[in-house]
Amino acid sequence: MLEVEGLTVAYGKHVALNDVSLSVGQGEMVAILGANGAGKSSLLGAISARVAARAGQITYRGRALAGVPQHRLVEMGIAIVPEGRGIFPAMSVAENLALGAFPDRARGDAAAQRMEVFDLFPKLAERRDQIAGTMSGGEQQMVAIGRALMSAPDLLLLDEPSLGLAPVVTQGVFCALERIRATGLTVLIVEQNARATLALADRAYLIEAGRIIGSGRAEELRNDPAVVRAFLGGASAGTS
Amino acid sequence: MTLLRVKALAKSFGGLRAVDDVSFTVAEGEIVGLLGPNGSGKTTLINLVSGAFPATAGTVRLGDVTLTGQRADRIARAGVARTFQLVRILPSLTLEENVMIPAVFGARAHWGAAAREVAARALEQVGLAGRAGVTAGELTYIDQKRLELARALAAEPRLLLLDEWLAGLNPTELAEGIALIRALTGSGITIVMVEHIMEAVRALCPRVLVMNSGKLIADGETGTVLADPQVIAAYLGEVSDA
Amino acid sequence: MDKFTRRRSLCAMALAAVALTAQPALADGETVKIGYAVSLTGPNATGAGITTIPNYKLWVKDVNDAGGLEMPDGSKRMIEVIEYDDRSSNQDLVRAIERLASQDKVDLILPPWSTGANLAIAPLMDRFGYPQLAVTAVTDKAPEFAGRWKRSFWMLGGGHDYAKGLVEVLTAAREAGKINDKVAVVSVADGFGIDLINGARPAFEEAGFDLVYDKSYPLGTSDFAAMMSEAQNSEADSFVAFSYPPDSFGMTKTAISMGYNPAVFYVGVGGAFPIYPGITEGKSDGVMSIGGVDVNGPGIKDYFAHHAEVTGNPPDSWASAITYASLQMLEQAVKRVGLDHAALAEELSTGSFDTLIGTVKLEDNQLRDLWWVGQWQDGVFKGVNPSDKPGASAPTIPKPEW
Amino acid sequence: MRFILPLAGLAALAVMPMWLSEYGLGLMIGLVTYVTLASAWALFSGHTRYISLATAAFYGTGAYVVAVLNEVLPYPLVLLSAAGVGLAMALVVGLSTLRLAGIYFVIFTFGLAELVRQLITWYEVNVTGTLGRYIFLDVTARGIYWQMLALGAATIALTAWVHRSRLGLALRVVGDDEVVAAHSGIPLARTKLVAFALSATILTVAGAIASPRYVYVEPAIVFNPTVSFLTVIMALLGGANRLWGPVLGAAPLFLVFEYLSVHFPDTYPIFLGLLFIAVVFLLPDGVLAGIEKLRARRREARS
Amino acid sequence: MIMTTLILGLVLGGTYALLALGLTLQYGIARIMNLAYGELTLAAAFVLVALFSGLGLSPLAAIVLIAPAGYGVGWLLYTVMMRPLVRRSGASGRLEVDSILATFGLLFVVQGVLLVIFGANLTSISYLDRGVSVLGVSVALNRLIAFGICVVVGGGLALAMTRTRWGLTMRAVALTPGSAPLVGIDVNRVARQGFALGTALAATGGASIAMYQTFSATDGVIFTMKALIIVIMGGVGNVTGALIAGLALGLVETFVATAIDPGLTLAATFAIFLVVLLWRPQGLFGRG
Repeated sequence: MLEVEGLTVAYGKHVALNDVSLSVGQGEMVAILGANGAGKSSLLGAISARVAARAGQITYRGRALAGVPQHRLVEMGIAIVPEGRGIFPAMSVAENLALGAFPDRARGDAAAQRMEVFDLFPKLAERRDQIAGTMSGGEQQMVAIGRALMSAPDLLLLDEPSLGLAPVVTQGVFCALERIRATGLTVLIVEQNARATLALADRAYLIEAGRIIGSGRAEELRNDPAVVRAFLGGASAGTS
Repeated sequence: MTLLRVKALAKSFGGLRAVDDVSFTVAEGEIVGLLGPNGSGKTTLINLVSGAFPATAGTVRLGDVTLTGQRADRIARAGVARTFQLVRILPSLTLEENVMIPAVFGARAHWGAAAREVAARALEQVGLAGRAGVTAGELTYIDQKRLELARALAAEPRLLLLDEWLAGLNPTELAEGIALIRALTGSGITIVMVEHIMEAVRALCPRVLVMNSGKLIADGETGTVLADPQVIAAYLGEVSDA
Repeated sequence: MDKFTRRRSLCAMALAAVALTAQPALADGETVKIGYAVSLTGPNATGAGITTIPNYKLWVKDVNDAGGLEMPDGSKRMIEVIEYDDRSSNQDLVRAIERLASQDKVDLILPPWSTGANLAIAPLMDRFGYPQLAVTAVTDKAPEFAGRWKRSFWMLGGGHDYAKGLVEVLTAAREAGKINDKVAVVSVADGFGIDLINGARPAFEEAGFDLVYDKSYPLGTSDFAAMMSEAQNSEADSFVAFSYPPDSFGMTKTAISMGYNPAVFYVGVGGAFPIYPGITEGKSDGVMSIGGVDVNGPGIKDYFAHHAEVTGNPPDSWASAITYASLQMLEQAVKRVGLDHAALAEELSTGSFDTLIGTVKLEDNQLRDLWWVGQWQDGVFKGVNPSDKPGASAPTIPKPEW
Repeated sequence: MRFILPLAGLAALAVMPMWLSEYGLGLMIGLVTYVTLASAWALFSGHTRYISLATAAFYGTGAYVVAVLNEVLPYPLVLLSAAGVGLAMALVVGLSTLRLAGIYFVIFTFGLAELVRQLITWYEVNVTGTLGRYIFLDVTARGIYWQMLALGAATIALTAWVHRSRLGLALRVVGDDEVVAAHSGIPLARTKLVAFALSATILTVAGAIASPRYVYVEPAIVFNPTVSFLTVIMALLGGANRLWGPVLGAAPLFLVFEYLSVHFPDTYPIFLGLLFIAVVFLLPDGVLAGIEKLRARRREARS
Repeated sequence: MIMTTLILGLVLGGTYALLALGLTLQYGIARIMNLAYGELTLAAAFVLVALFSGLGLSPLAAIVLIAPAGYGVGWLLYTVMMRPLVRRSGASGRLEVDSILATFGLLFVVQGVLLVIFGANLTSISYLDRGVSVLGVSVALNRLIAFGICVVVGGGLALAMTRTRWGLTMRAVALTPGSAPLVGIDVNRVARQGFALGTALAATGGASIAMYQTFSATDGVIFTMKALIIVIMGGVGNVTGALIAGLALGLVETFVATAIDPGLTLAATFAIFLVVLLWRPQGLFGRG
């Protein structure tokens, strides 16, 4: 469904991503794991047209994404939950969700979508009139994910959904992800919480210093010491 | 001799407790790593110590001086220098001017030749000697990082706060960066460094502090702390069996 | 429509002027260069555009049509005009005058519009030696200025004169039992309004009037509903506004729409403008204002017709005629003594001139024979005070309802 | 060498009235006035990038002080009083506004000029009962020119000194990044206040020196907002953060304005506006920066 | 007395509010600080007068023509002049200063064109210039109509902003432009719409002012200043805030004029404005 080939991203002379290739198949949940500053966010940024690629190609359903502005992606079925969530903090939960249904593709059955989101996050239904910015970090994350789902996406991009959340809250977010996963939606998730993510994903790529240093099926990586090393250091050699 | 004393420090943003009851001390000349997953409150802690914003509760003392409640420029003059997570150089100034600033406006208030000399020394320390007249906006990323460090050094600080100074460097640059910081440690300067690159932490810091969700969850010898299951869990997350 | 389409007709006239001046020099060859700097843009453009500029253009056209400005030796020289925009800024104005005097070396300089502008150039004109026929300058210090700058002439009186005239009119009406002794007065907060109100207050008091409402409002005020409604509630039979054109119009419209019908309705500058009846939808009769003309005077009728024909609009009934008259004085003085500035100034100061407003002779460099109060009567703005001035009409009090 | 050229230029300017016509002198007064205003404005706004539209407020206050005091005090004391009033006003304004950033500061300073004008009007009307005031001083156009030239030269000299001083360095840091400035030990509020006060005092004195040319002073006449706008655009055109930038912006622009208003009095505002827009689009950092960029490009092309 | 102040103040405030709506949209949604706003307002006023006196068109009918024309002009201005500035500034804070300076140039251009076409004279029309008694207070009919336009347009806009999907989109861009593309909103398109709509509102405001006020080509700055004050007080981009602030300003001015001194109305306006700026720069009704 999504193919990334030879992607290189650089800010000025600083190369954040170097020749990265990966793929996400229909219905798959794929994780990108790596420490901070490894280039995970740059990868997602390049896919979601927030940062410009210096080289390489990204194709979605066989169509090159180069030059497609960010707001068109949603219409094509790619929903993004960026790092920092990107919600509308000054608006209510209901308004955030309503905005999620902005794309034409979602307009038809926004009500049904909302039922589904409320089903997934009952808390949002309870708090639908609360101003999103006054909610806790975990709840805001739910708003962000819920809003992304409102656009009836084919592919969901999640950037560090556990960022800055207390462990208990993180657990809640992953519970929700598991249920989203069960609906058969294709998901590409970038995370530093390797264990929780690997418990959920089908496949994963390890990324360090802008390069893919390993990849494999999630259940294999779960017990791979290379993963621990990628986070806590010690060696930078990877498995493949 | 204890230099930095942080006591029951807390900071809330709205309902969010970014730093929650954190206490620790750092001895003179020590180099301490400050670890934790993204969003765990490390940068907020650095901001509180350097006076970027006021603390909600608790105190920070540098030697005999209470830093909490002071303006950032006062804290700087008291001997605290820092770098920023997203590198902040002064693009329209030359390297020499960039580096001169804390020397001029810091505790020592050098001026003229003396300030230039401090700047030159700091530039040399980070390997930017001979480029004093270049405008900072033209530098490469790694050189901007060096410049920022040079600027912090030119303050001749008692306490140096490095916020992910090594982030975003390629392996060769990383090795140089580590060597640079190691060279500093001999000079008696005290360093608290927020860092994600474990390789560097292991190489540089005998002692680390680990934060998670605003709380200090570990404080001790680096090897021990990094083997602590609680720390590993904080980094890798717990397996959710929901 | 009561828009005053000056600009278009001016453009046409400017073209005509260019065509004239572009003609090969006539028999006598040399032209007379006359320069002026007035506000073509900025806040003063409105006043200058109604009173000053059309008269300058009209006069130049009249003189040139007649073959040029006549010199003492009987020869005629065409007028060549140099016009600058002072952008309603006195600093730009001062520079423009310097340019006219030292760069363009014009033979004569015509004055700008407004009291402030005339004062700003007075020292310069004095130094360069040009006579300054300050028409559109109302100041109580005119005697002092005329003494300070010997070649300056002040032709529109002072605020006290107008205030006194108005009080005279009101006193007569009160004595005839037509109005009560209460007066509501508002004044614009600038030099002009202050001069008038400062003259009016003691005069009213002396005449036994009670100022039941007396407020000033800042320049640039556009909403008068609150003020007018206060005045309406004040039980005064007389409403007096020492105001500027946009305010005069705004107050009038507000009064009409509120149905405020005081026995005396007096507004300041603008009340005598030709567009005023249009502002009131033809209900201007009975409104009093500054100035006035002797509508039956021999020159005036022709002047009004001529002005309307050439510029496309009738002149205002206060300073327009005086502006044109001052130019006639200049014309006659040149004919008598030529272009020498000292001789010209002397002649203007001492000579007597035959103009459209009658024979004019200045007293201490000031024109004192003026209309202080006028009133719209049968669609014409007539002078009513001084009541003993030849041609004075009797005021209609109370004013008919809107 | 650094000083010889400017000093020679200053000397040449100082003896110029000997050969100038009255109009030429008037033109030079206007030119030097705007050079002074733009330089003084840039002293604060150039480096800190706080766009102030309060120039007219200070300039007008200077003229007003002269109008009020010219018959009471000897001339030098009048000028001194103007400086004092300007300084006091700058301190009050600075203390209350310098924490506003960006657009809010711009709008505040614009509102300030209006407020001062309205308050003076109200005071004069209701308390002193006279609105128009007269300035009858024995100052010739030459005198005004020399005074303004001296003030302009002093402003540029002061700017040059500030550029090399701690204050200048601090201002440049503030303009680049206030956070870094604070963390490097620069007291933000005091730095900005000192520069603002210096700049405002000069603006006020400039208004005082120029005032005899008004003769008649009224708030509506002296608080002319065009002065604020012209000053800003002149300084920005030349390059507000460089010593000679304001001069290079003010001198040609002033002459262009004069030319346009003399030759195209009717369409002058349109030309002016288009010029303004062109500057914003084509020379966003000023002429000097544009020239430098061009040079750099040529150098690159050569090497 | 109190009734008079109240009613006259509300009628005056209605004009102010209508005037400010367009500016708050332009600054809030398109992020363009439009200093030429008052000149655009004036241009519409002149067009109304020309239509009325030239073609005999009723002012109310003329407004129906002028508003869409204003939209078109705004659309064009944004595309030709503002968009390049927006693109150039990118994420840096330049746009504010650039837009101030560029629209300041535009101010002169529009004013110059108005001067050339219409001259520097005072202009006004007489339309429904009679008094109507409202709760015992006499108010000019044309002002009541202008107030009615404010209520209809302002109220309609406020409702549209809070109740419709379109309004939701507009508010989303105004409040958090960075997040808008995430839900598929084309920020550039919305910004252009906002700017164009703002110009349409400026035109509507100008046209309704022309129904009862005397004006000249140099009055634009006054309109801009008043609108700016209201926008800041109401909170940038906040339609409801602008409505309330506009009405409040009208009330304050009328109150000061009747109870204190007409000489202090403008000073009071500016003083309130400065106090709001210092005390709550985000506006009385702004969030955050």
